[in-house]
Amino acid sequence: MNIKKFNTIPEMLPIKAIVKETDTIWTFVFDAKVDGWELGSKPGQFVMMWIPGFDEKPFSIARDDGKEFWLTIAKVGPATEKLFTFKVGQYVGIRGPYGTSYTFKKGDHLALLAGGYGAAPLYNVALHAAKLGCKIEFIAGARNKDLLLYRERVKKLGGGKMAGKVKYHACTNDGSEGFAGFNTVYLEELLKKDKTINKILTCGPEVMMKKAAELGVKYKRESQVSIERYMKCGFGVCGQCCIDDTGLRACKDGTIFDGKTALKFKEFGIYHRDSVGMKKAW
Amino acid sequence: MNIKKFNTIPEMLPIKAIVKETDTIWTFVFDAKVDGWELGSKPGQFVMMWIPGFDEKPFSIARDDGKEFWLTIAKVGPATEKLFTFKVGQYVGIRGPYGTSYTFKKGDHLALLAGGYGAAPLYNVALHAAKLGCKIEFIAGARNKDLLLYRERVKKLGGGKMAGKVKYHACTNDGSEGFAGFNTVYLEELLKKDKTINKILTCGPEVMMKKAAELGVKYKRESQVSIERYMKCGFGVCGQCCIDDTGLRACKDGTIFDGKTALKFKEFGIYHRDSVGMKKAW
Amino acid sequence: MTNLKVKFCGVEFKNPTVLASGVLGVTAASLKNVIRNGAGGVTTKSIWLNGNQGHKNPTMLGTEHYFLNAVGLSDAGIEKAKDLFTEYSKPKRLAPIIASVVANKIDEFEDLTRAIVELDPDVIEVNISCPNVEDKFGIPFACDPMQAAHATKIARKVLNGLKSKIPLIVKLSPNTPMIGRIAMACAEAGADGFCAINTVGPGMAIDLKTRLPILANRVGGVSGPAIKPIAIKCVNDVWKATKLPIIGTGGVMTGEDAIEMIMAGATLVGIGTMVYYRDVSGFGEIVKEMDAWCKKNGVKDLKEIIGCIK
Amino acid sequence: MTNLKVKFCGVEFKNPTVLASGVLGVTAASLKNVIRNGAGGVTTKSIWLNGNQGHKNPTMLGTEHYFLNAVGLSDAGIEKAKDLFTEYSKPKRLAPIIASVVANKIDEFEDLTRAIVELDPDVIEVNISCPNVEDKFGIPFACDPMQAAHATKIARKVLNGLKSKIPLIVKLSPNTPMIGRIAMACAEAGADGFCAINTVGPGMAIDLKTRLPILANRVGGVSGPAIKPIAIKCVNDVWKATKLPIIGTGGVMTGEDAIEMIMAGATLVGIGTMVYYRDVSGFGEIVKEMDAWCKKNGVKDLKEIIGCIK
Ligand SMILES: Cc1cc2nc3c(=O)[nH]c(=O)nc-3n(C[C@H](O)[C@H](O)[C@H](O)COP(=O)(O)OP(=O)(O)OC[C@H]3O[C@@H](n4cnc5c(N)ncnc54)[C@H](O)[C@@H]3O)c2cc1C
Ligand SMILES: Cc1cc2nc3c(=O)[nH]c(=O)nc-3n(C[C@H](O)[C@H](O)[C@H](O)COP(=O)(O)OP(=O)(O)OC[C@H]3O[C@@H](n4cnc5c(N)ncnc54)[C@H](O)[C@@H]3O)c2cc1C
Ligand SMILES: Cc1cc2nc3c(=O)[nH]c(=O)nc-3n(C[C@H](O)[C@H](O)[C@H](O)COP(=O)(O)O)c2cc1C
Ligand SMILES: Cc1cc2nc3c(=O)[nH]c(=O)nc-3n(C[C@H](O)[C@H](O)[C@H](O)COP(=O)(O)O)c2cc1C
Ligand code: FES
Ligand code: FES
Repeated sequence: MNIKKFNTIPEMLPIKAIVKETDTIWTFVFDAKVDGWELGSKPGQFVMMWIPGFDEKPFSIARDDGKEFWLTIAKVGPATEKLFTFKVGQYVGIRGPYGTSYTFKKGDHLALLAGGYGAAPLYNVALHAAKLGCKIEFIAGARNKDLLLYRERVKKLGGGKMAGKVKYHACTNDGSEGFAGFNTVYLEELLKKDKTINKILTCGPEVMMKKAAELGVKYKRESQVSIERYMKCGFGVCGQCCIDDTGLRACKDGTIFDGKTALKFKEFGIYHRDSVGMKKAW
Repeated sequence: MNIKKFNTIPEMLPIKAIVKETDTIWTFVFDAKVDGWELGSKPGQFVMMWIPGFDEKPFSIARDDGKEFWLTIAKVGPATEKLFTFKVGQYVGIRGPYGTSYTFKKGDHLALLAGGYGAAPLYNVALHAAKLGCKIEFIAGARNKDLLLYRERVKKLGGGKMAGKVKYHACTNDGSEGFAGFNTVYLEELLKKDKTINKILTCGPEVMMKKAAELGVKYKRESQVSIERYMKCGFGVCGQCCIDDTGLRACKDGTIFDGKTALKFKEFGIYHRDSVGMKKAW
Repeated sequence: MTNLKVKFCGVEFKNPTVLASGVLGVTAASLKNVIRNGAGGVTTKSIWLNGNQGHKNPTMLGTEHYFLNAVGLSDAGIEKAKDLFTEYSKPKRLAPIIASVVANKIDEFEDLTRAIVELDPDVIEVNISCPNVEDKFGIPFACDPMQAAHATKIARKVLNGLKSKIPLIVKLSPNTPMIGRIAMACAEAGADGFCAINTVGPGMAIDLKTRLPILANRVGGVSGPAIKPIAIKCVNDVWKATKLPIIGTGGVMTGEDAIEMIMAGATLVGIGTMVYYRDVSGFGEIVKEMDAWCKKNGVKDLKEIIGCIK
Repeated sequence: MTNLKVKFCGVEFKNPTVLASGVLGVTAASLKNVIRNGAGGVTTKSIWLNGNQGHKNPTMLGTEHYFLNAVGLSDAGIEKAKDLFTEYSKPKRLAPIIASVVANKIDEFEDLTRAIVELDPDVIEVNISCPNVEDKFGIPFACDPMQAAHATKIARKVLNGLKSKIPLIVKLSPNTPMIGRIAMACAEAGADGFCAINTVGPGMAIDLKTRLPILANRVGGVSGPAIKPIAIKCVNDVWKATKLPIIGTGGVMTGEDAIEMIMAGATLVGIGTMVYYRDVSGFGEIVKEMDAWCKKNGVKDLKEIIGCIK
């Protein structure tokens, strides 16, 4: 019996640095390895972050290089507002990593389709896939240029040794940078043009991911989506995050699902549930 | 953390065979290895035997060859009387092994001084020491010939390859076999005669063991004694078996102690305690 | 294959394992998934008449020894429950479903029972024993024979009035020195059986760094391996006191644990926190382990060993 | 080195670890050995006026999660206790000794307290809460505020009558939903402090082969890692209810557990079952672990953190 496996008491970590991506989106940096504890995550996994004395919420891992890990967080409500009052050096509790991960291997040509803060976990994918020498099309979508998260970091990945292998494609609704329009439209064009793209890995609004999974089917490419649901435990016990009609748990059987599997989920792209289990349309 | 180590729930074992040594002393035979459980004892250790629904008592291991283990038990009171109604195939609970063990090594010339059922655990010593090629003087004491336990088994150890290396010396109070008199008197003679005997390992009445330890000091030989006390837990928690003045536990810090150490124990050979902790003279 | 089928208050279960209330019990799809993984039956998360927000996170934590939870009985109320039962019964029920019901005023059990009967659960389980709602009712209902009996009587009356044959069971708390007496009082008040036990304690875990209790609710009920001996003892007390059928619940992690629970007096075996330690596939594995034990020990029908300890 | 010295009801302990009653507490030599291994103080096995046989074996069993015991408070009575105190005090006491006393009729506490005062213990601990003696007094004394207060009052009266300054503490049971209320009642009746908690449950473990409870007494109190969260919660309840000094006891295995207990409200930390998991040398190790934690976290004196949780 692996005892550590059964310890889900938050590991208290001081915030090492805070990087302000925008006014309302900050990246919190932590050591990935401290005395007797190591995050050891795979791309696509998430952690539960305890904001001591206040609440505890799930956040995707935006980078884990074994030394540091990052969480890129949007201020959207009470818990994140509280977190945004925290300073470097203050402690939060981290447990995890939880959930399944994106899978990719040497030789893959990946389309990473990011919407909103989905760019963060996909950056983590790009980071690890680039190390394997994968070719990467990073297709980011946002309302406007200022909301294109992780643009510079992804572009930097494409420098040096990886020159030409990691490409950043911006898509903005208002055309303020790159392609003007939905990134799914752009993705379809790319899939048509470039038959070597073999996997679509996507994270972002569910309607976008659903479209991406459908494109995967249409153009016969594998796709992987990240299904986020209201979570309490994060480790598959409470049943809060179960997906209709399969009853699979977003937190443990997901969040990363094969796109084809996800398309069979009755609620995928249609509804989710709140903290008491009531259905809510996306 | 070794989880098995913390499991002290009795292992239920069927009695494999019963060998009647005398009317009131029987040897109970068990498999030493069953599905998921193994005794794995060292000579001198003991087990707690649960007589289901009745009581649970400590008994020394008379043989453990990795396949079988034996307990040689005298019928002396309620628990042992109950046990003597058990038939082959009936289950008892065994936990252990507990306690320290006799130590000996290749090249040793051992005097094994046995009184009463002390012959049983010392037979186990002889068995293992013979495998190492030790020279062994097995000095058994009893009131009369019929009470000389393990005589034949010890003699058998001295046959074949070990011819001449394992010697059995009987001592009886009534002279019905071997030396007429206390085995400690016989031991002293032997120690005087044979300077190659380097260790005295003894088990039996405490007054006998005390004498043996004193002989060890007198003739400058190492001695090891087995101090038995009233036991409840057997694993060092309840404090029932603690020895004055050190507070060492017979069940965990012993039962096997260096003779010199034991001679410093205020109560050694003088008193012990009953089940509620009252002192009783030996 | 041993006969692992059991009848509990007249309801047949294909095997004695039942998902305990509050674990994987939010949606019908989740309950069905538990059945597909091998459980003989399921219990809903406790249902309120009008819903209840529950506590903030952290609501749960685990160590190798125990699990603490203070979910706080979050639930959306009877309308969501209707939806759940409809979905669960489509196209037909794969296994019996037990409706766990909860209220914070005893009288509320009247309307709640009435509403629940319409959903036609196979069994109704009155949860009088959640330690998370401590002062409101955790103590009074569950640890006072009078109050426990009162809650039972209200539900019984509604069922009788509606001529409903749905079995009524009461979920008991271990946090009283007289669980046997409480069970007897409930039996007299009309309980057909029991579920025992709910979580133990509650307990508290403190974060040394921030000097704060980790659970947002400060305290939470203890479940998992730590509570098995307490559950076994309570089930045996309730069995001896009433001889009514029991869903023996608390700390069951293996097939042998389940057998032990049955020997103590359980007819069904409730399993919750096991999911934390073995995942949901553990249900099917436990059933296999029970079967293997029965074969090895010559038990042909589990009925032979219910409450068999001497 | 941090200042690990603590004063408990006016008695100074060189560190806050105290051997809990019933473990390694039969003889003076054993208690001294525990002190030599690093404990700051010791508690005797519970002492009866006239002795008590206790239960047959098996009286104890352990798993990686919990320990069950039903020793049944075996003891030879006050004469043996006299011998123990004489021996323990020779040539002088190495550390404070707490006399745990027990009776099965409340009135017996009068003669017992009188007899114990003569032995001059550093603290008297009235054990009203052993679950092994269930119907006789396990339930009434320990789980009923009136009875608990009554026992306290009897001992208080004797001490006052003898003008004794020996602190009087009461050992509380966790097997009640109102430990805070019971503590308050005892405080009003004259308790100077508390020891919390005694064992949880009791629990039962069944041998599947023979279909018998393993413990000869059928049931036994639960201790060890399993009960830590319950102990932490109870200590915090007692602390909030009375603000009197507490020996926080239950499931302490490490220095961090001890710190957690202190943060919950304990002044001293009682340690029993740890001996099963770490052996008697664990006392010294725990003290070192506490010291290391204090250094790392800038705690200069343990007083700073008693009951410090928000
Ligand atoms: C697997 C996963 C990964 C996530 N990764 C990120 C990330 O990297 N960055 C980021 O900014 N956000 C992420 N989120 C969303 C994040 O958890 C919520 O934004 C946060 O919980 C909001 O809490 P609040 O109190 O600030 O806002 P609230 O006002 O409480 O909620 C705002 C919205 O956040 C969502 N939400 C709230 N609580 C939860 C919860 N317990 N579980 C899931 N969703 C919740 C709901 O959709 C809600 O409508 C992720 C969510 C999940 C499930
Ligand atoms: C380490 C150890 C090894 C032992 N090995 C053997 C052995 O190999 N063969 C053998 O026949 N006997 C052995 N004994 C003694 C054996 O435990 C007792 O004979 C047995 O417990 C008697 O129980 P009873 O109910 O039959 O008799 P009782 O009438 O209860 O007791 C008879 C005598 O046995 C001793 N005794 C009783 N209970 C205990 C106890 N719990 N712990 C220790 N001594 C007890 C006492 O001296 C008592 O006076 C050993 C004892 C110890 C401590
Ligand atoms: C996360 C969680 C939530 C629970 N919620 C409920 C609940 O809503 N209603 C209820 O009666 N019991 C609830 N319980 C108690 C369980 O049903 C069960 O009685 C208890 O956990 C002991 O069993 P176990 O050790 O198998 O988990 C909950 C337990 C857990 C772990
Ligand atoms: C073997 C054993 C014997 C005990 N005997 C007593 C006793 O005589 N009197 C008493 O007040 N508590 C007794 N206890 C309870 C302990 O003092 C302590 O309160 C309890 O075990 C919880 O602490 P722990 O987890 O550190 O053991 C006993 C506990 C054990 C394990
Ligand atoms: S969040 Fe609890 S099961 Fe997924
Ligand atoms: S028998 Fe319990 S300590 Fe030795």
